[in-house]
Amino acid sequence: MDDFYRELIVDRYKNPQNKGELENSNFSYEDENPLCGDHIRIDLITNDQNIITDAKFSGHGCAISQASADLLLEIVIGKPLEEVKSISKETILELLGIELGPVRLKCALLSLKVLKAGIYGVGDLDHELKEI
Amino acid sequence: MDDFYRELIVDRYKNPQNKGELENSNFSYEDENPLCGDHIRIDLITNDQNIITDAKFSGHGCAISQASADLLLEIVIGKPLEEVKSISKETILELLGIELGPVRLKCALLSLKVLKAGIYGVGDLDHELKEI
Amino acid sequence: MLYDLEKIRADFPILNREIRKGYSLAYLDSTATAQKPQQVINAMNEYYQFHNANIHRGVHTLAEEATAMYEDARDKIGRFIQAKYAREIIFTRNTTESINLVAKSWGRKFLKPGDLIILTEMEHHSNLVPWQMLADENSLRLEFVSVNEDGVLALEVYKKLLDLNPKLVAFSHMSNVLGTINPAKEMIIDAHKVGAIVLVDGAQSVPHFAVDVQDLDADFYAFSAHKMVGPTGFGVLYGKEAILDATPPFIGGGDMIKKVELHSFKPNDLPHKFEAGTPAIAEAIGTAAAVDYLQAIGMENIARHEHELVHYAFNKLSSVENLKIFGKNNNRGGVISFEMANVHPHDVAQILDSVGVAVRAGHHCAMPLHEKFGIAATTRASFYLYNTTSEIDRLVEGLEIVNDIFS
Amino acid sequence: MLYDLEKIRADFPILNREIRKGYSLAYLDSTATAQKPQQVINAMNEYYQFHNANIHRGVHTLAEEATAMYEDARDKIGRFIQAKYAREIIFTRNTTESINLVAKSWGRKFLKPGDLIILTEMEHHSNLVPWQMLADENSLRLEFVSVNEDGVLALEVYKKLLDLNPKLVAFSHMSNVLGTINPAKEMIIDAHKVGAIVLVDGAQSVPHFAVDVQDLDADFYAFSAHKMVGPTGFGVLYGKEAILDATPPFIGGGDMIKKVELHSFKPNDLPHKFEAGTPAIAEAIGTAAAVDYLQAIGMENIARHEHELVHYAFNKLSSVENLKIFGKNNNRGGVISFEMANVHPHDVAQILDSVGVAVRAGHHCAMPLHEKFGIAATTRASFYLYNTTSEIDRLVEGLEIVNDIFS
Ligand SMILES: Cc1ncc(COP(=O)(O)O)c(C=O)c1O
Ligand SMILES: Cc1ncc(COP(=O)(O)O)c(C=O)c1O
Repeated sequence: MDDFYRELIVDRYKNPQNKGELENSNFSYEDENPLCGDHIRIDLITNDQNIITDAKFSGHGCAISQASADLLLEIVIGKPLEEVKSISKETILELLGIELGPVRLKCALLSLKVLKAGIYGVGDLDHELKEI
Repeated sequence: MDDFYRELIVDRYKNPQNKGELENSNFSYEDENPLCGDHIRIDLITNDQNIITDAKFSGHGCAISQASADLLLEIVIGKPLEEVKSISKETILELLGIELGPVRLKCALLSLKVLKAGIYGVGDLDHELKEI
Repeated sequence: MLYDLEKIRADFPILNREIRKGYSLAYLDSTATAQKPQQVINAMNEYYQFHNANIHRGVHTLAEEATAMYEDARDKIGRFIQAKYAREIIFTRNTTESINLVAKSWGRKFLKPGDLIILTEMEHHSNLVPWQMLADENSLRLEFVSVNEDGVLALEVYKKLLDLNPKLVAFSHMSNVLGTINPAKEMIIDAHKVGAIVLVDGAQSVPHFAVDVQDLDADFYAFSAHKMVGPTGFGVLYGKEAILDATPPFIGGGDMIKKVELHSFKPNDLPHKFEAGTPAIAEAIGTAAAVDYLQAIGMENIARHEHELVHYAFNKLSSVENLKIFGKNNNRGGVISFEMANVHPHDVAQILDSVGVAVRAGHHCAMPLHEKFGIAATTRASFYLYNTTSEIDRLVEGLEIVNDIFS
Repeated sequence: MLYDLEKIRADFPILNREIRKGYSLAYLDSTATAQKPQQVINAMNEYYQFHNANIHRGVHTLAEEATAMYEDARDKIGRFIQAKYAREIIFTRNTTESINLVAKSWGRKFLKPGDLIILTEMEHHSNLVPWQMLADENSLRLEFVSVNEDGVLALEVYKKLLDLNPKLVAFSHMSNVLGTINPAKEMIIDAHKVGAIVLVDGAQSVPHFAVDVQDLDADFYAFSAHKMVGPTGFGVLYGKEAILDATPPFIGGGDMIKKVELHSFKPNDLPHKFEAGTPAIAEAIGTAAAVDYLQAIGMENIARHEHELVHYAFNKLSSVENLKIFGKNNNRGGVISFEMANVHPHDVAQILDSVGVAVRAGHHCAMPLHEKFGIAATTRASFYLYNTTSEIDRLVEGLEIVNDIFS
């Protein structure tokens, strides 16, 4: 079989490093993938300078969606909120190290969608992804 | 060209023998072909024994619908009302002496439909024609 | 051997495809959509290449031919489900539109505030959402026949609900998740006793076993061509003539009218009353070819073949660790949904795909059923006339790999 | 030469057909439906033979491929009419369903008793009946822009009607009877000044000249694939994002939902919110191939070719006795409707058919327009990218035969 289930993904799925909930979060967003019912919530803590000091995700989903949430939070912690804008589809795919078709892409991007929708308002990511 | 426009049809269209209206008709029915807006009305006079003693058609339509109305009335005059039931699609096609596809068939059968619907009630002919 | 499986498989070009390097396609997703034999594809090509024209309103040769082909398709499809009249067969886009047509034209006219609709917990969203929309609009009540642990309808609950005098009962003939074949005929007899109209969602039945709408005495029956080796974009609504006659039109426009003035129109006769605009002509012709194809094999043979496959699969799957099947009842079609402990169905499906096995993962448009069983998604393998036992062996091998990766 | 006409004609298998003994097909009925090039047929065959699967909900290779093909089609079709976002493109069965979708979801929500809709006297039934149904249901008023003797809209009447503050203006970009191309951009500017929403029926425009919905600033734009060398069973509704977002769903069922519980559902995002059930997947792919085909020739070239044909035809037809053309205006597409004194259009069409010339006869789904001109039916010849001047010569020869037979 191909290397679809890279060790990294299965590993992150089984042993996520940023899974959980944050009691005293400043922001908390959630959404689901209507195709499979997968659900992700992200809690964020930011400081005075709008820098993300902690982040956790919760919910349920496939290895791809869970691993990409885990990897995404790893790179946003320590960054200013503003910089989340520059995280793209490609960033996530690089983190995962695999190629994905349009259906699985939705799994991989669910956490990014939740994060951006929460910070910038619903719909923004959709625009970026689907604009002609 | 083929013999589609048999002389009979063009002749009956130009010089119909049963076109007109009957003032003192016992029955008068009308309907239209929704596909082309053609309209036919048939007036009938019957006697005590329910025999059709006179019949006329009016309205507008193509050569096929006008000629078949004209030919149809020719064969019903002098017949008992009951016998109209036995007039079929095939009778009309024989009168016309041509073959027709499903669209033109509607033109050819409009007068028969009007006649039967008037005598036996709407829908009856439809059943006969389209039953599986 | 019920029929020559290898000969049948040769009719389906896609089954020869090397879908993943070194792996041919094992297509176990026919419940979502069936593959198409070359005969069906050819019928549509022939229409486009030699007879294409708009129908009903033309008198030229092509228009006459296309009209005859389209209406012959209606006859053939009507006969296939044993309808009494061709005009009881309404062409739609899919099962979903068929059901919506009933909800939005018959339902909006005949269902009044407070009226009750009975559905079941195993319905596909297509036989759920239209009634929710209608209930919302007309203040109707919805009640649901529950599903037992073994995936079978609780008929005693159904009988109790009937005592509440429903105006409409709507249920699927066969579940697309559990594979359960519901006792439609008995359920319809009971519903008619209390005066309810019955709509049957036949999306999973018409493709897989012989259906006789007159014997069932269904008032409405809905199905899709794409699940019965026919084209996409084509569905059917069967309705009893008297009921369809009393139902107002749905979509308005060309062809569904007898006469139009600026401020009013007079609807056309059945079936045209419900078919506005240029219809799916090639698709009607393709569906007629699909009916020919299925009938040449024989619906009884297809049903038996699937029955054999599903039992073979049950047997084989019982040896796979961490696997739990939903709805292990016996009166079923060729559909098996299952869970693998600690592995998400998407991951199961993806790993199976990497060895060429196509299955579906998700809620299969039956969220409430999954909710009821406390799971978000399942993996589903489904069988059709072209599937083989060796494809089921490959499924099982793939599931062993899943266990390896996630253990 | 705008393009190599013989090469183009070779793409359309049907044009080689001997339709009547000794006569090849002269297809002058593209306004009813266009013929299909082999490229479009092949695109659908390829989908069925190698990629067929249900979309959006599957993770196996075929499902991923089919989903990508389907959504790429949306992109391509969106770009073809210059939509801003792919999600503003809703797939339907045909123009008729597109218009009904607007009437039954946007219209039912936003139009209140007493509200005014402006239509025109030249509308196709598809842009008439849906509004009549809605007017009836929601007690709306309908007013009509009249058509002048030369087949052109009376714009001074339109301006007066706008003073009455309509909520919606709906008109066809090009008439399927008169060939008139309406000044859509100016009409939309005027309508927007009084705050009306504008729907354009583009069934005859999108196939025949370049359409830019953003430049037009249309709020809704509807068209059919089968008239633009694409498959049957496929139509498009363009709508501005903000308006579509505010519009409630139409058909309910699978795929148009985000979440379903037994008693309620949450609709999906655009465009899926409006596409319930398994869509016309092969047809979307075929339509994308049709767009490729048209764009390779160039919409400007197609428009100019038709312009040349229609002027050639005008010239030739002026020599035919007893013939009267409707709407001899200049800003027109390749459609000519006419009357032959004392001969019914059905008979004209039938005699033309006997020499292989396919034209349409009837009211062309525009009864009120015919009523206005005091005739039940006309004969219509229409031209598309594959037609030739020699086909027009054959039309004229056929009309001479008509005169002979009925003189
Ligand atoms: C102007 C116009 N509008 C609407 C339609 C309806 O198109 P369809 O039958 O594809 O829905 C047509 C085609 O007949 C048309 O010419
Ligand atoms: C039981 C059942 N009902 C309805 C549907 C909907 O069919 P379609 O998507 O063709 O409208 C399906 C198929 O997904 C089904 O399995």
